[in-house]
Amino acid sequence: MVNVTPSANTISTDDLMIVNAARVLGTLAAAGKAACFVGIGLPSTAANLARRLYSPEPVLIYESGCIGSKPTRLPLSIGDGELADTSDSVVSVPEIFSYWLQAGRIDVGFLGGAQLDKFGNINSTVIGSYGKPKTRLPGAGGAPEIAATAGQVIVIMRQTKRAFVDRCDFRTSFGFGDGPGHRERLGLRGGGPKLVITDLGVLEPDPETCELVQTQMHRGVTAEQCVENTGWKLRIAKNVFTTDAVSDREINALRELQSAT
Amino acid sequence: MVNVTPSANTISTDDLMIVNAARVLGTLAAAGKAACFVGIGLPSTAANLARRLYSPEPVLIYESGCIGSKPTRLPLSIGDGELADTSDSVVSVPEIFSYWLQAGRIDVGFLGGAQLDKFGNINSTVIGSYGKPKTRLPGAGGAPEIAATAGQVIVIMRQTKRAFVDRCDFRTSFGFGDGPGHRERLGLRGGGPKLVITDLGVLEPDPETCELVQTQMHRGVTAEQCVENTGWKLRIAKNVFTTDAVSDREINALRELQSAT
Amino acid sequence: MAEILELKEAVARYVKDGSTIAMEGFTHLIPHAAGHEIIRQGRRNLHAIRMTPDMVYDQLIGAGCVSKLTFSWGGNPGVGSLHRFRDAVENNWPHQIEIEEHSHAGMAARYVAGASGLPFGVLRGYVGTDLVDQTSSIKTISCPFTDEELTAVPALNPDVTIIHAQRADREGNVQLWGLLGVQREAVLAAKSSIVTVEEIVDKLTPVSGGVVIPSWVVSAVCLVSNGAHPSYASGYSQRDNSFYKSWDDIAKDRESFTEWVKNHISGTTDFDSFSRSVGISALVSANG
Amino acid sequence: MAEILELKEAVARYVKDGSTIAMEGFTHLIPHAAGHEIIRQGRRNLHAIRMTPDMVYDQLIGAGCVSKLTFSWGGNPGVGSLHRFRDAVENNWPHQIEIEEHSHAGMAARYVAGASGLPFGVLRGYVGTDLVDQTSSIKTISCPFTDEELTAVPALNPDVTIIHAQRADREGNVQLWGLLGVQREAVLAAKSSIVTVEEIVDKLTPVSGGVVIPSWVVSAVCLVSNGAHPSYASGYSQRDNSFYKSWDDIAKDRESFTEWVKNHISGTTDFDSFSRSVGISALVSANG
Repeated sequence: MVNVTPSANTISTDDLMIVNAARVLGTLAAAGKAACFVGIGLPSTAANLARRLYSPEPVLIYESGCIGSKPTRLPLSIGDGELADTSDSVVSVPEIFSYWLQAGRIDVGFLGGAQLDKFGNINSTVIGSYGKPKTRLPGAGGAPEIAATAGQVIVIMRQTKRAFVDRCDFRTSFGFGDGPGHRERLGLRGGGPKLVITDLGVLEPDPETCELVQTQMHRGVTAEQCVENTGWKLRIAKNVFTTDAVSDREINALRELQSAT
Repeated sequence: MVNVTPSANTISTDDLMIVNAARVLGTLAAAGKAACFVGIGLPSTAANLARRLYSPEPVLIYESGCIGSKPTRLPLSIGDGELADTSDSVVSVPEIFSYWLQAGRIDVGFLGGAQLDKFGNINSTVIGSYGKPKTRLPGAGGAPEIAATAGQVIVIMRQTKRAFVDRCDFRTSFGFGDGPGHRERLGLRGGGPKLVITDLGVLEPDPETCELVQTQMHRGVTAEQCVENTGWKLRIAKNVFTTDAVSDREINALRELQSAT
Repeated sequence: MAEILELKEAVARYVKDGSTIAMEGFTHLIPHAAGHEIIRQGRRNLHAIRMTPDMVYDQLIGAGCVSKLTFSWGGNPGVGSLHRFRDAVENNWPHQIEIEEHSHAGMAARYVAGASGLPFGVLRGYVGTDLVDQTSSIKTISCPFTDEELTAVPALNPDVTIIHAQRADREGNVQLWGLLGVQREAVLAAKSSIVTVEEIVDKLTPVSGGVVIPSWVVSAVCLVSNGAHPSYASGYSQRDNSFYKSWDDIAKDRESFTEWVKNHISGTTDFDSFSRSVGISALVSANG
Repeated sequence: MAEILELKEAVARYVKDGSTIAMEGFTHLIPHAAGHEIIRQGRRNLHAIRMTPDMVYDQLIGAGCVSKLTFSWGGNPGVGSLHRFRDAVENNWPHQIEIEEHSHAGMAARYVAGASGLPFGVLRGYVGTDLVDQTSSIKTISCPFTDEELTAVPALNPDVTIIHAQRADREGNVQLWGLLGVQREAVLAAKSSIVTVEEIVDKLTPVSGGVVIPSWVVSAVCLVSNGAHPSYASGYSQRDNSFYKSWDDIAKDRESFTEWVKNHISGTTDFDSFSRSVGISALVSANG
């Protein structure tokens, strides 16, 4: 859940992740890739922030069947009545997955999980073995087909050694699989992971190796910190960006959204 | 189309067919088999007449997506707005065929056609050869799957040598195919043709041979007349029934329905 | 996002010679005005798809726009035959047309597959019928769990789908209600789509039994009031049954049909002009 | 035709030891009252199906009613883990449960197949995931037209489906609106169905975005006002978010959970009595 800080001026790492994700959505919407399949939590906050900051605004699609939701506050759950009441169209759950996601109408899918590996595969099923799990996680939900089908996938996760692993214990959602060409061999139609937005910065897949590389760091974050908080031998991009400072407009819009909830 | 006679007391052969069909529906509804997939024309008139005559009344389902229609007048077409306005539920055309017909929820399907053969197969596609038709007919519509899936099929057709043929030029809707066991071999789930209601009487399949046999004749109709108007060597049942006279209640309800249209 | 366009421009932009085109509407909301505009622009070699090719397709076929027809029921509902359709199939007039024939259940499954991004749909259908022998677009498929044999049909993905709807807002979100037929599926299955509407409003208000097709899956929205005539738009107009009946006479012979097209389609500039030429405006406003 | 029954009687009649049961509701309209009644009646060895087994299934699992769970996402939405579900899977408490795990898209396709009378559904799904290795209910299937490989999943046809809806009429026609989830499909896929409703009215009036499930495909309708609590029924009640949060503490350990079930489920006679015991009646009428 979002860690709401009382002061508008204290910017948390969650705020940074949300603002960063909203910026990406704004850019994509401007490029005509606006249809965004949103999960509850950080993605929903980011998508709703983007709606307030950018024009054209992204089109929010929730797996509960809401298309074009314009909630006035952050939804409490993916099935919050506010989502249905403010949507262009509400359809059944089977339909949201067949006519909308599977048909390739979704430009951007947001995903999170318990583990992310260097090829952008995600585990939200079990830690440990499937038959005798150390920790049983909630499971797949809509993620496998979002990962396979969305035009691109944006992952939002906190960057820690435990979560960013060399290989996931279980592959719930397919990123680049075992590396280059694997998505193509499987005939997956979506573009796969494009960005991993973390509390330390942003990772992007290397176009050649498909391995996630740190391409952006928040102000004050060091390369060492990123490496330390990653379970595989993390590469830092040559021209690593520093995240733009969060603007007053951005943080004010975020605080307004959070206080309306 | 229904031949509306001005006087309530002149009972046409169409009236007889309609009343006969309505009686069957009333009996089926009383036995809990009330869900009736209705086409426009005689079937729709019969089903709506049954709704006015019997309690429990049949549930009318139209392929345009109307479930539980209670039209106050006879619909002009299968997509008459009156059907939608008076339905319990209106669904899409794909859904009426998948969730309702295909799922086996229809107890009774009404069919007609240009040709009917002795095994209850129906042709509504072409007279002559498919590639070079003498007469191109409208085609299948919903009929093949109604014929395959409905709990039972009631055919309404005028009995003539041209229409009641030894073998259909084209098999649009499957009755008993080539005879006993053919439906079972194909795995069809519905019961197939149960009654053929004509202007001369009623034919029913012989339980052993599946061949349609004249089991009922309207008052004043002779066995010879039935044989003459049938293109195959028609058998007349030993205990052939004479159709009950149309009651005042029946004809008045029918006239009322027709005059409201 | 859908653009609000004149029908003339939308047809010119999205319907090309050789296009695969679906115009749907199950008795209700049939896009007649758009059909006329296609004839007016003289499109040729269309692969025309429609579950119930009724009057609007009879016109397209008779006018020589169609080289292939994929369909499941071709008649004038409640009236009788489609004479131009029959003349094309029986006598190759005005030229030969190829037909790909299905049942309603199969066509619906094909649109659903198309709208769902699947290459085929599965149904219990066609078993024992002679339709199976007339097309390669009906095949069997085995259930991998029960080994049961079912029927597969290929997805329909038209180049362009055209439908008529009650209204749209200025952003191109489309709202329709009443009998919905297979229109939403046909739009979602298509590469492009044109929607003619009775009215364009500032804001769509919810309607019971209504659905909204979001602007971003529609190519063009065109204001054509009464554009479904002689079909109807629930809440806006009523079916003009006499026009359906009169079509039987008009279409019965080649000369009267050709004359009708010349006078009322080629000889008119748009749907308004068509409506005046056939004298329906008064009738419709009385019904509407 | 649906019978109007007391929930107690409907559950006794349609939910048997060993039944395959689906209770659906996608965050909205979750049939909690019915879940409680199943625990109260001590049903055992249920094969419980649900896309999102949240609190209501946590209760059933912890109370020992469930021997198999078919699902796609098991968590307390917006809160965190389902502790009873985890304890069952991780530690076999109160006993071992078998799991059959899918994705939402797959579960939805399975219900649609079930509602459609098909033995399987087809989707683009699961490809490259480890889910495929954990169940025999995910297989590949080839398109007979394009040879493309797709995924097949078997139909779901529960013995009984239970849903909550806004209202029904006295003939048992059921009306629901707002987020509709997969409830209609789950009812249509089942051999029997129970619908708890907020209200029984003389006549259903149309509601925008609403659907009606006809009486003749429903087995029993039960009046249970607020029966979705802590979920909600759009137009009748609001989500009781604090209850979802408090569940985390209650379910965290076996003792507090067992105590809660003893006090509030086994120790109450029906949903009214449950509501009084947990003190929600006041809260709900304030929200409703």
